[in-house]
Amino acid sequence: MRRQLAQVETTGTSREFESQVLAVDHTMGDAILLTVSAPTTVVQRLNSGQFFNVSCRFPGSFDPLLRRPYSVYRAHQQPSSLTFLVRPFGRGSAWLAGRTPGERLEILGPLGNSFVIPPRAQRLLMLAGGVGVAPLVMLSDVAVARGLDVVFVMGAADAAGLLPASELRGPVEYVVATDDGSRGHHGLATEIVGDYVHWADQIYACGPEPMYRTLRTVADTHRINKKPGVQISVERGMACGFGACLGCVVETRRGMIASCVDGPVFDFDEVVF
Amino acid sequence: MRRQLAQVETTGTSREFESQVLAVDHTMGDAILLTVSAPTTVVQRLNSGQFFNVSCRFPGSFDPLLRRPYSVYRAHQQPSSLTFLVRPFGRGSAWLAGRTPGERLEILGPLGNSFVIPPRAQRLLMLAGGVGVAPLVMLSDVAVARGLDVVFVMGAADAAGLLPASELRGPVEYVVATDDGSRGHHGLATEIVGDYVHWADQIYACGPEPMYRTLRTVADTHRINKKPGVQISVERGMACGFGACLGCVVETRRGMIASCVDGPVFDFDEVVF
Amino acid sequence: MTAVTSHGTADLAVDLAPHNPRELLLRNPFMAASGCFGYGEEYAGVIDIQRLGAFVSKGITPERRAGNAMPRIVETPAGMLNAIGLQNPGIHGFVKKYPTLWDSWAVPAIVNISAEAVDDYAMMAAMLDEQPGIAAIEINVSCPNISRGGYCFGWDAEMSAEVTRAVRGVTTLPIIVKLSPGASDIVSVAIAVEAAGADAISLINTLVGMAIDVRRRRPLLANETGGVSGPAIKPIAVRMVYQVASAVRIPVVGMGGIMSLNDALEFFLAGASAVQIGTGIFVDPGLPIRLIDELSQWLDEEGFSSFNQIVGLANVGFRSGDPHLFRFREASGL
Amino acid sequence: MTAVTSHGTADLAVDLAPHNPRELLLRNPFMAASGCFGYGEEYAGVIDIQRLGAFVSKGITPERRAGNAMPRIVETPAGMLNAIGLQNPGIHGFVKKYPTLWDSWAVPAIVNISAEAVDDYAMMAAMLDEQPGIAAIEINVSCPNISRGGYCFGWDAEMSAEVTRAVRGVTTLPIIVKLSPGASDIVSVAIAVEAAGADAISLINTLVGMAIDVRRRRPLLANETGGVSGPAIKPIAVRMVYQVASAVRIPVVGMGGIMSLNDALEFFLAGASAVQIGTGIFVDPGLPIRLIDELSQWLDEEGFSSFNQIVGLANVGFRSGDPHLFRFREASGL
Ligand SMILES: Cc1cc2nc3c(=O)[nH]c(=O)nc-3n(C[C@H](O)[C@H](O)[C@H](O)COP(=O)(O)OP(=O)(O)OC[C@H]3O[C@@H](n4cnc5c(N)ncnc54)[C@H](O)[C@@H]3O)c2cc1C
Ligand SMILES: Cc1cc2nc3c(=O)[nH]c(=O)nc-3n(C[C@H](O)[C@H](O)[C@H](O)COP(=O)(O)OP(=O)(O)OC[C@H]3O[C@@H](n4cnc5c(N)ncnc54)[C@H](O)[C@@H]3O)c2cc1C
Ligand SMILES: Cc1cc2nc3c(=O)[nH]c(=O)nc-3n(C[C@H](O)[C@H](O)[C@H](O)COP(=O)(O)O)c2cc1C
Ligand SMILES: Cc1cc2nc3c(=O)[nH]c(=O)nc-3n(C[C@H](O)[C@H](O)[C@H](O)COP(=O)(O)O)c2cc1C
Ligand code: FES
Ligand code: FES
Repeated sequence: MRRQLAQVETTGTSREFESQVLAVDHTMGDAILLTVSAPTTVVQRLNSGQFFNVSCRFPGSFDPLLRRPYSVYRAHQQPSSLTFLVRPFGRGSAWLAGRTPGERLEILGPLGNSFVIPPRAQRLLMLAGGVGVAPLVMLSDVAVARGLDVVFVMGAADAAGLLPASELRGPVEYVVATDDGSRGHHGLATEIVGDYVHWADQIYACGPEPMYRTLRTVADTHRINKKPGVQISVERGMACGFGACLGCVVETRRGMIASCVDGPVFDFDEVVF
Repeated sequence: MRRQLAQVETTGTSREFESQVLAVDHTMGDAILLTVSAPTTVVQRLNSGQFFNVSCRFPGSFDPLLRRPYSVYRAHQQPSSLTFLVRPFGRGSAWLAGRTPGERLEILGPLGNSFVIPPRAQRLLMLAGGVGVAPLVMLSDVAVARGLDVVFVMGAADAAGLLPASELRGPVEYVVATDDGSRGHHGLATEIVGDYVHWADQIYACGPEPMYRTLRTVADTHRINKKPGVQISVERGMACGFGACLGCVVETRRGMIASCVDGPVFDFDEVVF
Repeated sequence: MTAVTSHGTADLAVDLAPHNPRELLLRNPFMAASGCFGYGEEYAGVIDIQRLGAFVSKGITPERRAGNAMPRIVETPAGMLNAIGLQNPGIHGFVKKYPTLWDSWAVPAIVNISAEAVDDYAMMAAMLDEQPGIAAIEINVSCPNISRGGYCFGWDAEMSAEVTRAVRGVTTLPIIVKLSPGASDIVSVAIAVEAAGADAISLINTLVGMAIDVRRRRPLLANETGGVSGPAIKPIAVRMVYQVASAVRIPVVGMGGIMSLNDALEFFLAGASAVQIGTGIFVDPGLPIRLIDELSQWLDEEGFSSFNQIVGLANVGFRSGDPHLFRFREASGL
Repeated sequence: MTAVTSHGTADLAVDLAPHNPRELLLRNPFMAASGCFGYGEEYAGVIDIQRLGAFVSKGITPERRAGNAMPRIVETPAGMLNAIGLQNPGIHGFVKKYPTLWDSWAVPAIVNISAEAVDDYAMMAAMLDEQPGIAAIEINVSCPNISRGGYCFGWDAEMSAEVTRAVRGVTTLPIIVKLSPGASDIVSVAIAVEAAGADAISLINTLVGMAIDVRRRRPLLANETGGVSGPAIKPIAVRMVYQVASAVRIPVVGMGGIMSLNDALEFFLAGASAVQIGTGIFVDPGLPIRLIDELSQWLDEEGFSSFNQIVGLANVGFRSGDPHLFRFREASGL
């Protein structure tokens, strides 16, 4: 498993492959787990936080035109494959969520940088908002395999939108919040995350933009000497995936940075919201 | 069965319906027989030669944009359904040929006029070129049910491209020709049709434009006093299907005529090629 | 005529000629576009055409035209190319049949006119002025001006204004001038036709395009070029509507690729007081009627009591009459 | 540099500056388009960029630019809108890094320049003239001319010619002028820049478009408007290439929505001596390289010994230098 944490190489290893749908499983709400075949070279050098650009149309159609980025939810060695968590939302994801085993998909990746577990970090806090849970599941797997302690906080609109606890592997403390109070804390996940900030060596978050804005307040309130560090995965509309079009930039203290190569994972303190 | 020959009403009865794929069967070459559900009102007033405009894309995609016209190959009362013969050719038909039972389709129709069997006609000659066989199969069914004599001549590139004889119902004389000689006459169907011209009271043809041009020579050679009459089904790219856009016109002695309402069936002698 | 909304409570009515005593009152802002709806009768048995806000006829010309050779249409990515060649009975053939037919209909019928000389536009407008059953004239300026070597009327502000003035001079019917997207500076054309007496502006007509048949090594259309319509041109259409709506004070009718309520709302929020649907009817004949109900429901849900409240909501300069600010921003920053 | 074709026997080489002693010899007619390929290095680890006919850099401006606020891209039907805002290091930052890097590459590198004043274009061209590793300059005239109230250079024949003349005056590098599809009369612009010293013409740049966020009731792009690219604009691009290629005698480089060999062939048969691929690279990074092999195979199958033989095959007036016949046909008959 250690291999999954090797230093990320981005464009040099990225490539396109034709993949086959292996399984479609229903999970949280209307989202599905889509498992697709992938070359072993791709699966072996993958890091948590990376993503793939998936064509969401049938051959011969050019609408929708652009590929959609999906974070890796889990990677498997036998058979060599990847699982994505896809929530049918607009037309691309709805098409993708409608695929059935045996169908072919065009996939490009892995793309982007990845979450980093600092050498001395032992206690990892993860904060997931909705479908943003995907890359944190892979990260949690890696952390557990390394023997690290994980607290996994997830928020969703209602109980159906929460990741089932059975999907998290190993000894992970799973804490949930729902907007309607149908399970766990009645309210936002950011309201309970403060309880763990002092405990954690490192925080990881993936969710919608409003969640990050609230997290900023939480972080400012709870962090005294800028520790623990926070790594977030940012979602931007993308075109190329290789830093060429500059359509996916994130405003940071260092300027406008392409989130497809120097993201999607950013140091929270660097990002200007 | 007589009801299928009622006088055609075009736009007044045409309508859009959502249909479900009931069966996909493999037939001649790579073409498939696609059976889809249809309202009983649609099936009951249908005439041979009429067609339906089928959406060939998934919801949310606008490419390919235009519906594709497909002639009815067979209509069924139990369950109320239609069968189309679809040859995967470009992107629309390839998409349609890839559907599986249970999927939904958007269908508009019935559209167009239909083949007419003159009151005193007893001997019908049908000439099919490739996938143009579709409407003639329905016409042949009708003729056989009426107790008329049918000679069915079909041409294709090779034996695999021929309609299997088992697909023709009742006492029909089935004569075939293949370009490569792999079955029947070695050459074009138009080369053998001359043998039956004097026998026939009425000729029906459906096939590609070059077939019609050859048929013109055959007709000119064999017909002495402009009998038997020839009805042909003409294929034109279409947009509206209701005579509104004038994109599908056929040049006739009477001027430019919309083939979606005053066709696709034309009197052969009227058409200017 | 009073406004009738079949579902919902919001008022959908809109007047497209508020400065014209003959007014052009639509029950709802959904119209069928010229060339895509024949003369109305083609769809009479298919949908309830009387529920439409209005419909626009196929383009009528001074003389009857047989149209272009085939093929006349080719599909393009998310769109289509057409080169029908204005097949129509000519103004004399037209007036024999349609004004009387339309006079018995509830839906306002608008005649689209095309010509290659200013006098011909005026001649047709004068004839239409006397006819029953005609609610307005839509002037198609996307035609070559014979006296100017075939340069398109619609590309030039002054030439477009000249046609408008000539038509205004012979009829009191509401006049909609339909702009050509081939104009580099669409805003100047809009301002010029407003000044020349247009009651409303509609846009966009098709963009000139072409497709090549690689196998036969020649253009796919018999006419070589054709007009591109459909979803492919929607972003261009929305942009032009946004620009024009902030530069003129008369109503703007938007069109180009409308396939859903969301598409129509893009045009309304950009500043269109009504929309026309063309290619969308080919693909989905029930669309315009369905959109009436969907808009009504949307307005209720969003808390608007009248359709007019949403016109231009996304357009910061809506009817400001200052075209220059926007024109500058548009050209920069791409 | 000699022509190398990796598969097949047909000669794919093409010279885009036949009248310039410095020539612009491409091994094959497939180029990567400006703004869609960064500075080449972004794709260096993804595809074998050295096999490309050439690539064009992101647009460089006189000063460094941070670009527009986000969002900068929106998908549209069969296309996309972009408003990147020319984020680039400026000509001074540019020359520090790329000329030396590119000098070690086999693939010809072309610099795309954008400015809002004629002098700025000339200033950048003069700086580039002295640099190693630069095969040609592509002038992007789809920019607002500050001294003309922001009216786009590329919409006007004389303004486009002025920029071309200024650049021609300061460099012997091959010059490609990239036309704006916003020009009503694209043929006049092409003729004017040819006369002003352009070695080649490329077209089309993006069409100005817009999309509205209905929920938030404002334009989707932070910049409000953006440029439409991708398959949606292909028919417009093919038409303009066809027209321009019959009106000028210098090579024409076509682009707009190329996603397959068939698309590229449409442009070649219409009269393009080379094509650029932009949005197609986003969707399918391997596309331009694959097309080299596919073209080679197609030429063999169709019995052509050289790529040049197919250029303009579907264009009856190819390089006839008579633009007027065509312009008239285009405007009529729609
Ligand atoms: C790094 C990354 C990882 C992601 N991981 C996941 C995941 O694991 N699971 C998941 O379900 N989703 C994930 N997404 C989101 C996913 O890529 C799609 O955006 C989402 O599925 C909606 O796509 P759609 O086609 O259904 O929606 P659409 O209807 O295409 O778009 C819905 C809205 O999204 C925006 N949008 C979409 N694409 C673009 C674009 N190219 N440019 C600008 N705006 C755009 C637009 O505002 C649009 O209105 C991820 C996104 C990124 C950037
Ligand atoms: C009345 C009628 C009945 C038909 N019945 C059958 C049938 O029973 N079985 C069957 O397989 N096919 C039938 N067709 C043909 C069918 O409609 C499609 O054209 C065919 O399946 C190819 O579509 P595609 O999307 O695969 O090809 P595309 O890739 O879309 O088109 C292939 C070529 O067809 C032409 N074309 C297609 N659509 C248009 C259009 N709207 N306007 C102009 N040109 C166009 C173009 O030249 C294009 O290059 C019928 C056509 C008509 C008019
Ligand atoms: C087949 C066809 C014929 C058309 N004929 C005319 C016409 O005669 N006069 C006119 O002003 N516009 C004509 N148009 C343009 C449409 O009215 C409309 O402006 C254009 O198609 C854009 O709208 P859409 O994308 O909804 O189709 C025609 C369009 C099509 C597709
Ligand atoms: C994201 C993006 C950025 C672009 N930037 C530039 C640019 O800086 N300079 C320029 O001349 N064209 C630019 N273009 C236009 C392209 O070079 C090309 O002309 C256009 O996209 C049409 O080709 P396509 O459909 O293959 O993309 C850009 C296009 C895109 C999509
Ligand atoms: S998606 Fe093109 S730079 Fe990131
Ligand atoms: S398809 Fe429109 S008139 Fe026939």
